[in-house]
Amino acid sequence: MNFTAIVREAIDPAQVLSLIGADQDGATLLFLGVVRDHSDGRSVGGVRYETYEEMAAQVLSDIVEEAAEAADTDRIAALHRIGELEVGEVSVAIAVSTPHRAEAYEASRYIIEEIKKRLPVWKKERYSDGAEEWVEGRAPDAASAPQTDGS
Amino acid sequence: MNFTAIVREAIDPAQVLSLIGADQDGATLLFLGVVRDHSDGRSVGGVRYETYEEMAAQVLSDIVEEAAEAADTDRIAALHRIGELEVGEVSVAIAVSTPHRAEAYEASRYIIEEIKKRLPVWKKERYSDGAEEWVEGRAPDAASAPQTDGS
Amino acid sequence: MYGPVEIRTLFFASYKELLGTGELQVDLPAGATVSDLVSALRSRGGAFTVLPSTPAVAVNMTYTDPAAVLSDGDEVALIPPVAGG
Amino acid sequence: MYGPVEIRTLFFASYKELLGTGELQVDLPAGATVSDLVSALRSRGGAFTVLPSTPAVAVNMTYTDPAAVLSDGDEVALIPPVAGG
Repeated sequence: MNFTAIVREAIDPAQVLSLIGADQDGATLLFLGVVRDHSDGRSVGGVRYETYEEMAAQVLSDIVEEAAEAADTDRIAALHRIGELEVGEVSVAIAVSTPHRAEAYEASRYIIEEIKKRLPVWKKERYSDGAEEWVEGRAPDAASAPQTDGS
Repeated sequence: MNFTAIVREAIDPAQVLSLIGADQDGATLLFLGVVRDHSDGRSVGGVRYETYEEMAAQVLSDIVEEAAEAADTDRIAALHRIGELEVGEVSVAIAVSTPHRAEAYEASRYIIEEIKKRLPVWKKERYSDGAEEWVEGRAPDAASAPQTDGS
Repeated sequence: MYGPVEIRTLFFASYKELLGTGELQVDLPAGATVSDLVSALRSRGGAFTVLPSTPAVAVNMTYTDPAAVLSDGDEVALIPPVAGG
Repeated sequence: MYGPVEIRTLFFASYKELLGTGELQVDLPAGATVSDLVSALRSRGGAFTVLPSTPAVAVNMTYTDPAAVLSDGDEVALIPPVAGG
């Protein structure tokens, strides 16, 4: 069973790995997005992630289901943390296990790229000089998900 | 500092992750090769890995240094286990951290592909019916490493 | 014609900071589209004029085209460029 | 001409099982190549004839061309197709 969550607590990589894997799987891939100490040449002290939580939960689940179908696995876990994070803390974790490695790499990369395109999450960086700024992100495309006419 | 080892003990993913990572890194990728319960349609109970240990240590180090140079990181750890392994146990672990994710994916994939091509390690599968067989591998190419004329 | 539609409009991150609120109830005539909602917001003046004229929009948590017609009770979120991961 | 060269020859995995040994000391004339070593092994008959005529070979732990000339004291490993990972 795939697993997705928007979380406020610290993400434990070992626990994420425990959510996936099966006897038929020969490959496991864990991606961790980590808060780094610099951004566009500025020194970063920490970040704050905000989200549209109900939608983010749905979009993350959609992305994982798309990847799972393509990779023919139901052993994917994806978590995104929100709130205040320090440098070195994990903001996103994506664990995939598949019988063969190619599918694991493809699914993992697909999920992180789609998160960057579609997940309604915003990041405000806190710089060493005390300034804060919203990170310039990517405009999600209406075509990035099934369209509805709202009626 | 990169880290490589040929090991006989169980590989602990959390410990492998602890070998890498730095404040400038925004991406960490952990690949785990795991013994799976089937191979070419046969049910597998376990495997035994043999190696030419001194050479394997050297080749694994070479592969990691090549990937590290291409990804401009010195935060890579790669371990290959040898000996008797049960289904579900980790045979190889590759952890990479880099400032941006593209380099981590490229380095990780490079290392596992080169391991499959060049690392002097052999795998004997033990099937459920009691039979054992050496897995048909890939012939390493003399061109896969700097040539010497032996003189 | 049907009666007016009442839209729950949500703002996040930079939009929320800009407007000083995360949520507004907006009444629009029947048949109004996502574009019409954005125009109605921008016509309020002040900080609202700083909103982009074609922001990304999610209707009931699905990214939706500006031409989509809204229904009474829709939850419409104006989505600033995203920066997750 | 120089004297004969003494080669420490290593066998692994399926080759080791086939030959019943992991190591042989082989004496070859000066100027002998990797190919010559393999030929000398195969000419011993029995299980040795089952060795491939152009196996992958590492000389002093580096994959090496069959035409490479061997030196006294070289460690030469016949490398079956590898299956790590």
